Amino acid sequence: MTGIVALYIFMLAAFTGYEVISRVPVILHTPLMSGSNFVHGIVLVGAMVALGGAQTPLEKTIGFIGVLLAAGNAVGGYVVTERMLEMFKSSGARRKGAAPEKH
Amino acid sequence: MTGIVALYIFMLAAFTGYEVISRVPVILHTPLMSGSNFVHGIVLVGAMVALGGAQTPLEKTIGFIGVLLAAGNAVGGYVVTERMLEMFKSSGARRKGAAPEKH
Amino acid sequence: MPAALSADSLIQASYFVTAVLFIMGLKRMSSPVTARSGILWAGAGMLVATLITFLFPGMTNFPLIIAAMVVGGSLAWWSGKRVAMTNMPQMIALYNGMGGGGAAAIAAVELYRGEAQNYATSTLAVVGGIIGAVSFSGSAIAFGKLQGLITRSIRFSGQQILNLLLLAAAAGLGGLVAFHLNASPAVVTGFFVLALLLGLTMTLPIGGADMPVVISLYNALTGLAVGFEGFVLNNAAMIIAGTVVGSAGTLLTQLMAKAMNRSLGNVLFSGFGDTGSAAVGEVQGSLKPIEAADAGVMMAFAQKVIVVPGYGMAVAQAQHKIWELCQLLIDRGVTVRFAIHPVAGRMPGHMNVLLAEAGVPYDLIADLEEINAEFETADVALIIGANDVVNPVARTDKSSPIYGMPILNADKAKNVIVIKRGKGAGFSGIENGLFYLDNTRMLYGDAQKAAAELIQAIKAVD
Amino acid sequence: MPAALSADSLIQASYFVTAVLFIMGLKRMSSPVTARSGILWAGAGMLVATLITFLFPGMTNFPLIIAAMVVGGSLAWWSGKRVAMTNMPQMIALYNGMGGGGAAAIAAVELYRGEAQNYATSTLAVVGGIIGAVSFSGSAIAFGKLQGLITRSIRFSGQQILNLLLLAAAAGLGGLVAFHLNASPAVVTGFFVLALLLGLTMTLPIGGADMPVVISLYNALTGLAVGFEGFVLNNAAMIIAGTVVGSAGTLLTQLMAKAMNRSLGNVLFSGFGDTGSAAVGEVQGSLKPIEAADAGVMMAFAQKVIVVPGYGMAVAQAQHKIWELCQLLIDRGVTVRFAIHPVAGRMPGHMNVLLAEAGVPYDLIADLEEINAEFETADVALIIGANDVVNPVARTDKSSPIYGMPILNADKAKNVIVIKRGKGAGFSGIENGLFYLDNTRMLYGDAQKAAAELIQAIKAVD
Ligand SMILES: NC(=O)c1ccc[n+]([C@@H]2O[C@H](COP(=O)([O-])OP(=O)(O)OC[C@H]3O[C@@H](n4cnc5c(N)ncnc54)[C@H](OP(=O)(O)O)[C@@H]3O)[C@@H](O)[C@H]2O)c1
Ligand SMILES: NC(=O)c1ccc[n+]([C@@H]2O[C@H](COP(=O)([O-])OP(=O)(O)OC[C@H]3O[C@@H](n4cnc5c(N)ncnc54)[C@H](OP(=O)(O)O)[C@@H]3O)[C@@H](O)[C@H]2O)c1
Repeated sequence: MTGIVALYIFMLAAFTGYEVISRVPVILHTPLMSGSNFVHGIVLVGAMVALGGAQTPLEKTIGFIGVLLAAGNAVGGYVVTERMLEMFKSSGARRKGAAPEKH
Repeated sequence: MTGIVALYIFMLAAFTGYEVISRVPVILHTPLMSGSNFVHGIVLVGAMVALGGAQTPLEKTIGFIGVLLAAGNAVGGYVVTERMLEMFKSSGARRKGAAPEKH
Repeated sequence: MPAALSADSLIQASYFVTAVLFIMGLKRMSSPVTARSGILWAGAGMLVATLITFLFPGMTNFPLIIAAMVVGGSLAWWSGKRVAMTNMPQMIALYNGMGGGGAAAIAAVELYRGEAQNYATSTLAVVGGIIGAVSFSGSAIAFGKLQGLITRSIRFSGQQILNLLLLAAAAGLGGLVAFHLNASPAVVTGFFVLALLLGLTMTLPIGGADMPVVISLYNALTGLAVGFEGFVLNNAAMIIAGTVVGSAGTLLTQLMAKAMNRSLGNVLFSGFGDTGSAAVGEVQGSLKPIEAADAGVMMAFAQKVIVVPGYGMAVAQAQHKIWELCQLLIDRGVTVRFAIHPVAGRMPGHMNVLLAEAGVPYDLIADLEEINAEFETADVALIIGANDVVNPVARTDKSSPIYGMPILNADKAKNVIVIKRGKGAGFSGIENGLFYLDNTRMLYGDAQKAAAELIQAIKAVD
Repeated sequence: MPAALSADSLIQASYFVTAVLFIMGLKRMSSPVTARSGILWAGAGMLVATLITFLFPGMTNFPLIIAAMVVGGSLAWWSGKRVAMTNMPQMIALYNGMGGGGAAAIAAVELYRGEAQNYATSTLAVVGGIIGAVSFSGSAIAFGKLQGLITRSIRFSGQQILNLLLLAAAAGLGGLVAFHLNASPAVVTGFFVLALLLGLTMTLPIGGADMPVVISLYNALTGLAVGFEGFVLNNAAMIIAGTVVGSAGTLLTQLMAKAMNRSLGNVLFSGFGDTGSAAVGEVQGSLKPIEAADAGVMMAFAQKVIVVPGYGMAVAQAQHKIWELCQLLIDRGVTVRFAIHPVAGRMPGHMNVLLAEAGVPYDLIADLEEINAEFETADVALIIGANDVVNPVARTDKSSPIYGMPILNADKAKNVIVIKRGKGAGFSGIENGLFYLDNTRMLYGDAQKAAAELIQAIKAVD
């Protein structure tokens, strides 16, 4: 990937992230923080590749720690986000059903 | 640019465009249509490059038409968008000043 | 060649800046308060990109380039400055079509030249070319229809089949070119001719009332074509700007269709919105005229007046007089509000633009959802050159071409005063039962003149 | 090697799908109605990417990889399932820190290996490494503080200077590595040690009340670090996901700081929000207790009751009882509304989550701006374990640590009933003048118990 193309991808991804989050209601701040926390758990694939290519014991040790931490990020982030949003599901459904007159 | 990178750029640019426009009020539909019409006037730079590299009379003719049309797109798009938004400027300012209690 | 290299990085960096400015500009354009500055940002981006492109390595034909830019640019400048607000939609269509033509021209140069490209680029060139050409000829038809140059919607059975055949034939020739099977000039020419034809036959059957939606669609298509040609030329500014517009325009098209209560498929393939063929409904009752003096008294002693402006106000340029009239009423203690239908007039936001121009404050202006419940509490609904947007038939008659469109409930007001010149129908060409109701009075005349008379009448009350 | 090639395209395609799923998932998570499905989409993306990565060409050490995944994953699963809702923020901090550590580990492997990379990649590895390491140690401190493991905020003059020095030293070593001047293991180790230290010293002085904002900031930083390491590994899924989170997280951090009426700089550098050092204000007057029976009668005959829940309701898990109480009142014809302060409790949206759990309908819940004008018309404001969010000192006393935070105007209600266990202060540790007002009565007790007593009292009225 050439430098300028990398820059374009960076710029566009940044705009996308910014726009996706803009105008989010306060009540969703914590679940959304946790959800985006889960998303950067994708670092797991990088850590897998790093450990998968590790040769010296040092590299293997660091790689092992990396995969362990990254897996914790991904799994933990998913579990807590899911638990929090589970509660909003019911309230969201209720909102739709019970109070359609609210704008 | 490799195919997959091109795909990423396409995907991210599409998300960005979509998100930027979502939730736009009806009153801005026409100026926004005209504004995005102006933005694709960037085809002018492509037409310039095409004509700039044209060799045969046929290529030159098509290139000439291309630059002419593209310049019309860019300039015309700018002028009409600017004229329309000029009117919103005043109403936007008035909105801010005169009716701050409106949410 | 360090000079060429550094020119190249300069160009790349400038295109990057342009892409950012475009996105920021569009972002600002989608909010009323920052909209004006948005076009300035985008304009700055365009300027940067255009100037820097002259430095492109290996460019020749500078006189030709500059001549074409001057001719195209100054014609567009001149027409863009002159066009009346009411004619904006067709002007946008025209400029948009030019952009599509530009994209098609790029594709044509690449394809006629026929240098060895890989399959991906030649396919992108072909796809961008067909989209650009369709947008070009289609936008020309849209312009012709809205400008009144083409008054009839040509329609015959098998129309869709013809379109499909044309599309298939164009795609076939395009495939030959894209996969380097036969890229002779004859095939390339045939490909573009078919694509241009397709744009014509697709657009001709669509009625004028749907044109803004169609224009928006072609706008998105041109964006897409520009993006594809950007990939062909490896030009990042074109890729980003084109794709962003392609996607933003698609969403905008959907939003516009929704505001008219139509689906996009319905707009493209149903042939609704045609001024020619719509049925003129039968209405019972009679039109009851009123004098300006009486109408003025009625409003002067009202508690609440709701003003419903429509296309007629726009053509009469009556917005200033109307606002003068409303100010008189407000000074007398009357509550005045403006009810704006999303598709009143001939372009989305049309009425808002005109009222803003006249200086009506924002907080007096309400949109359909806000105001519809309020009509019951209004003593007078003053309809100024509006017709379809207050036609109750949209609520009841399934066979009516405007059935299902949300309308302003002016018929719920205690009294209705309608300003129009005579018995002219609205855009959809159908009769309006509202004008025949017991509590409706017709104030005949040009909207501007009628407003002036009303002003006199109200001043005479004191 | 067509096999490797096709594995590569499969991986690329899967990463593309993952990136799209992540973006769509985040999009869905930002609206209450679709939020739940959002995490499922994102989860599907993660699953696809993880599984496909096992096919990466040249991978070895599979047992190690799987062991690390099982250990890290199951610990996180277990802790994530067990953690109480009130402890969510620190748990998020912990997982986030782990992600930062993962990014730093990738950087470490690359840098220790020291294979010839170009300057751009090694610079990105270094920058991602420092950000990841800061996020790792900083998040650990944030966890410790919120979990109550670290109770004091260590603060001394020159703190900012120390941070700057650490940053400069880390950047210096990083520069040596990035520009291939000296990439010996010793330098790399020094670089990471300094970066980890910087995370500690940056986070230690920040008070617990500001921790949610800080956690959100580190969340954004981890995203950025992941994006940078993605460039190093040329891994598109990491680039996109990391950058999207980096930018979304930055915006979210700003929004959260705004909801607490703070600027980000203020949060990071001012040392506000520290439970230890906040001044305890002097307040005139006395606390007037009330019996549950009397309070119940007062509410039963009220026209309108506004309930203000706070952190105390959360720890007592009293939301179900409170809703039972409110239903009794509603049955008696009392108008009941819930007033939710944006930072009531210990995380944004805390009260909404709990009330939703208890089944309170959305239309009874109002946020600060909606409800503040209504307190004047309320007969009773029932404060349940809330303190800082109703402290009038925020309006008046410039020296107060919560000065300027918008508060709920409970003091404007005709009567105020406060449920709390005793004289305990709120999060900011300051006295609350509201409790000493003439029309305020204190109902002492655990929120759950007090609510049960009120229920009995109201039932006894009939
Ligand atoms: N906004 C958009 O985006 C858009 C775009 C395209 C089409 N449309 C369509 O346009 C229509 C808009 O509805 P509308 O109610 O605003 O307008 P309309 O239905 O077109 O009716 C306009 C009325 O104004 C009267 N009029 C014309 N010139 C006048 C003048 N100088 N002074 C006074 N009255 C005058 C005409 O009657 P007389 O001839 O008797 O005076 C006519 O009945 C809808 O059908 C909509 O779907 C909207
Ligand atoms: N929401 C966020 O994102 C967030 C994050 C971090 C910090 N904060 C900060 O936290 C504070 C939130 O304000 P708040 O009004 O919700 O809470 P608060 O100011 O922390 O006050 C909680 C009150 O509840 C009482 N309480 C504790 N346990 C109780 C129980 N079991 N039953 C009954 N009462 C009990 C305590 O008094 P007793 O001990 O006398 O019972 C205490 O005064 C703000 O300062 C905010 O800035 C918010």
